Amino acid sequence: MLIGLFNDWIVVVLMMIGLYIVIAHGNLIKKLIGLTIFQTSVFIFYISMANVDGGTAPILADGINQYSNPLPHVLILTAIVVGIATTALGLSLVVRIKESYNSIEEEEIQQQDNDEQLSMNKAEENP
Amino acid sequence: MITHLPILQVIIPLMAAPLCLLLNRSRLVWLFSLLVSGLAFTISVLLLQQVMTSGVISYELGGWQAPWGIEYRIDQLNAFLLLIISGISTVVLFAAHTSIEKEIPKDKHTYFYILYLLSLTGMLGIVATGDAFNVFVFLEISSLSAYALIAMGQKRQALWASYQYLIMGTIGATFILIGIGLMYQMTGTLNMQDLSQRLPEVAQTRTVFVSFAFVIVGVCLKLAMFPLHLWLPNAYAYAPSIVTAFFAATATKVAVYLLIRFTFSVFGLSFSFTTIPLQTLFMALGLIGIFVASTTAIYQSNVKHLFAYSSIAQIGYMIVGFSVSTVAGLTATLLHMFNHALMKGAIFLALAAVIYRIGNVELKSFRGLGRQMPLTMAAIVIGGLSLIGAPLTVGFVSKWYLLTALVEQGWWPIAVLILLGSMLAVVYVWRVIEVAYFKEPLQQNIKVKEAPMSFLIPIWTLVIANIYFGIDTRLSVQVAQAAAQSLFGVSP
Amino acid sequence: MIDIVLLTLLVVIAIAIIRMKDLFAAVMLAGIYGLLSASFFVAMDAVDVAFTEAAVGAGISTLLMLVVITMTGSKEKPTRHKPFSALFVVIITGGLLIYGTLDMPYFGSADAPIHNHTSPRYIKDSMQEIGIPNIVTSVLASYRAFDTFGEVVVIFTAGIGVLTLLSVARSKENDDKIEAINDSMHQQHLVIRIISKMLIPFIFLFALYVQFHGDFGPGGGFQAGVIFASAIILYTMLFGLSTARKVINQTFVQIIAALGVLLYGSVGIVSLMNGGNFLDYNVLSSNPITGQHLGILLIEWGVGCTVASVMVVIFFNFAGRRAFQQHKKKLQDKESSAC
Amino acid sequence: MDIVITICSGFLLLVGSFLCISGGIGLLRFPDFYTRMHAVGVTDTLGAGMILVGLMILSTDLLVFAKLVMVLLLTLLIGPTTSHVLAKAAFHNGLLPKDSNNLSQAKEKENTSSIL
Amino acid sequence: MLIAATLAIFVAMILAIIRGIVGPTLYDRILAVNMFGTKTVLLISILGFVMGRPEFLDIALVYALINFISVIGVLRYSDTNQFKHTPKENESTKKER
Repeated sequence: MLIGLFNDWIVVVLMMIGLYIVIAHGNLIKKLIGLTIFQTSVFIFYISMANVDGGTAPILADGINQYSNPLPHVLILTAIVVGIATTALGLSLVVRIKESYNSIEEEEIQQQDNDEQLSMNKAEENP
Repeated sequence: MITHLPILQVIIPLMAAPLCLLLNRSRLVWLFSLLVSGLAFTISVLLLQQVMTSGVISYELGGWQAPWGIEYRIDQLNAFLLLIISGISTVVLFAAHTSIEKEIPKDKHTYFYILYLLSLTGMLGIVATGDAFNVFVFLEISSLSAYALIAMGQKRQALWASYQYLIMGTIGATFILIGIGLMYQMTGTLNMQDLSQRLPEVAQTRTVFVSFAFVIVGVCLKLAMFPLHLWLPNAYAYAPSIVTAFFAATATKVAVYLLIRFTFSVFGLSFSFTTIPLQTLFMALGLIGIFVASTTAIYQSNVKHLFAYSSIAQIGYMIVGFSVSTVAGLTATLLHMFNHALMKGAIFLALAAVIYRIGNVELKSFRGLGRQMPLTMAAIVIGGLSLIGAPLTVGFVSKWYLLTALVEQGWWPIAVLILLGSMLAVVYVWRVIEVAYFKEPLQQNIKVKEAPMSFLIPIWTLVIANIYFGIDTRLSVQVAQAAAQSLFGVSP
Repeated sequence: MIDIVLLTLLVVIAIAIIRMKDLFAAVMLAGIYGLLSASFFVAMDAVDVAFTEAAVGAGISTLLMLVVITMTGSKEKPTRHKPFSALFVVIITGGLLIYGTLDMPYFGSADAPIHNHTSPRYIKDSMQEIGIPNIVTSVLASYRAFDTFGEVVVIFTAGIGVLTLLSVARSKENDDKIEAINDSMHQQHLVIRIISKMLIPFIFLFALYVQFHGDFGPGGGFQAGVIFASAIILYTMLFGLSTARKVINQTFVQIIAALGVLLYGSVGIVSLMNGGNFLDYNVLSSNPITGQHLGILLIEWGVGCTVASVMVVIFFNFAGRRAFQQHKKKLQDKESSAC
Repeated sequence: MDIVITICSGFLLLVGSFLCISGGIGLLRFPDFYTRMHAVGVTDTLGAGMILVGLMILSTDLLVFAKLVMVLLLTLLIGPTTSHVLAKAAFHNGLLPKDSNNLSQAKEKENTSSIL
Repeated sequence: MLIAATLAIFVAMILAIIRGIVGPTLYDRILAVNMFGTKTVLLISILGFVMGRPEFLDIALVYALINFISVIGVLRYSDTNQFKHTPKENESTKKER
């Protein structure tokens, strides 16, 4: 069992490291890096389930009759594209956030939003 | 062509999106996307008719048989949702041209319509497909376009809301991906129909249990179900108002659909509700969601925020209906999806009209609007009554069905709690009405006129639908019941 | 064995990324992470995936992050909020996943259900049904062609999203300024410019090779598109954005992106017209195999066009935003010094 | 003939591996950036070349051989270029080579060795 | 012999990773990444032979290219980063040195 599932466990650890970075870090770019790690680990998980002992790459050739499962490869090709699309969009959001808040730290942004809300409420109270 | 309707439903808006980029004239693009959305609506009506008369439609993409290729599978539930999404999209799009004029810079108009169409495509694709991985792909299309659309809002908070949504949404989607992967690992298939046949064999394994958990948590993140709802209020409040109207009326419905599809069709009723204590958990979360969100809504000073929280509460009702897990309960949920789309569509469109005239939707600027924008405000009032569940509106119908479903099971206390939750809705709707009708108008708003026709027509279309389906319930109830029965495997 | 070593290295790098306060370093480690996971994919026989992951994970996304970091500053604030609740969530999720792995088929076992239900048909029959040796391409472009269509649309959506967020109206003066900087940098980058000039035509050639060779080996439209775009990106980095924009008109690139999606979709529409289902290539020609070949060729072109142009659009917009910010900053500095 | 091929490629691979490891050690143990770069720059190009030539000898297919040649050419072209640019950029940005009797050097040595 | 070479490359990779993590300057890291990239190219080439299907060398080619491009990118942007005056970056490299 140890050998048979060891890979999966490491992959789980990788995923959780990614998730941890996303949740625990306040820096917006760091969060995106964490997201990338999280997603990449899921890709690793898919690819390792496609593996067959003694198989080779799923490209037909003479004299080979054991191939790895091609379907997860296809799925992950799609998922990689989705990942880069998300990263690109997230990064462009970060650029815009930096422009308008002049910060890329979650707490500072939240702080600024709260301050704004407070000052608005105050203005409401004494017009 | 009639046999190709399921795929045309999705690819018409899909192909229209890049075409918009080639057209590149704001007005032209608007007319074009309105046309496309209308076409999608027509197709969905035809599909619903077809499904109601002749049963499930299966369409094999690429001509490959189901577990090997991707299959589109339209049953009553899908057709019903396709109808809701494309219908709301068309109505909302009608007002889009006027609304975005003030909210989005001119050079971004084309992009707005492209993203709107892509988002529509994504939702339609999620609903129409019968393949688990295809769900993920289209989920990402709709989410990515949603992030960009939300970020188009005027205030800088829109960017921050969009970023938070991006993080939460991506985590949700990745969870779904993990869940699908585990399912695939245990069964070797991605087709939902095939999955539902092969999963019971391995239902006792821990892997399937975990895959179920991951899919459900992922969907609930997208759904903004109570403890995972934090991204929603800001995303809705700061998005351009047209986008809010569209998403509030459709996006969460799609997520509810996914929840229903995965629990009922893929994992099967016996697994979802007997092996796992989903029922109690969801019932509790739904109820807490109703109370927490409604109470928070009462304390909001921004009307968009207020109704965004109200959306979370309404999701709670859907979840409660869902967790009753009887035909009646599910019928109530489906009905509420339809009805909620109508009322939230009307309310948020009316708010879009207010923004068009006044520039913001702070509660204090609503003073006296009841006299200056009578038709718009009347729409909000009727929408609000519908939210509360007053008779003669659609809200009453779905609450009624929900209550009967609960009583049928003998769950009186929950029925009482639901009624109490509706009382909270009375409070927050009343706050808006009070300010709008019983306060003197603000100095700077004294010259505000009624919203233009391009708003009033779609708003009142939805309002009239609100009342019509509140009185004549045959159509909606019949379809919802048929869908619920088909999910429970009861032949009508 | 190789896989375990690679996975362990991945864990080491991931932990290092957590602890890294310098974002530059974190991004570079993320690049290494991409390269390593791509090596892992090769070791797991997923050559196509490795190809893509190398180009995307180690190439494009690292570059984009770098550009962004130059705009946002590269220090992470040390405050780390709620590490315990995060740890809690992570441990719960991870524990659940590990619990789930206990019943999973063992790594590499050939009698796992995934190897016995759908995939045997892909492996056994794809040669007769589609007629190309690369099974991944057959599945990608024919059996599950609609997923790939979705993927193209996703990337198109991202392109449009980045455009909405970052595109700026360009001013002539702005361009001139950048050009001046450019000339001054010519001296500095002499060697690398010459080497790159030598390389770029070969990269284009290689991209075309990957595009057409996708049926027989690893590769295909997506990979080719990324390589093609990376050549343009290389050119842009060395010769400046405005020079690159002169060579490659941005509107034109956008139109190519739209056309790629349309090309893919129209292949489907044509098969509808010919009486098949959407994306059924068998009806494209009198001979099903020829039809499949034609269909796959066309859609791979569609994918390649869209991916290449969207990547270029994304990079141009990031770099353009950066130039725009610099320009604005300079104007501000000037104003303040005038005061 | 076979044995000659095996021995030749084996020898080349072995030397290449040795160079790789020594480059790695150099990267780790040398005191400052420029010396590290020296270690890496020299061994990387030569070691990679050796290994690739060793593989070329092993290859039976002409296409494989051609691709290996391409990879080799690319490494030969790219390796020195990046080293050059890197050094230039570092120097340009004010990173100075370390004096041999600098105090901080000993300190850093300690650091790296403690990690080892 | 192939196995020995693979092992050697792994060792070199590990050393490069350590340097990449330790730093201390930006350029050390770039150097480590660059070396890591070269080692990956070699690893892929050798893996092809180890697994008995050496025809997939295209991947190695792509790795070499991508490695080059990303190193250029790093240099280009780290360079202009200084040029563009971000005092933070400057300070940090100096301090660490």
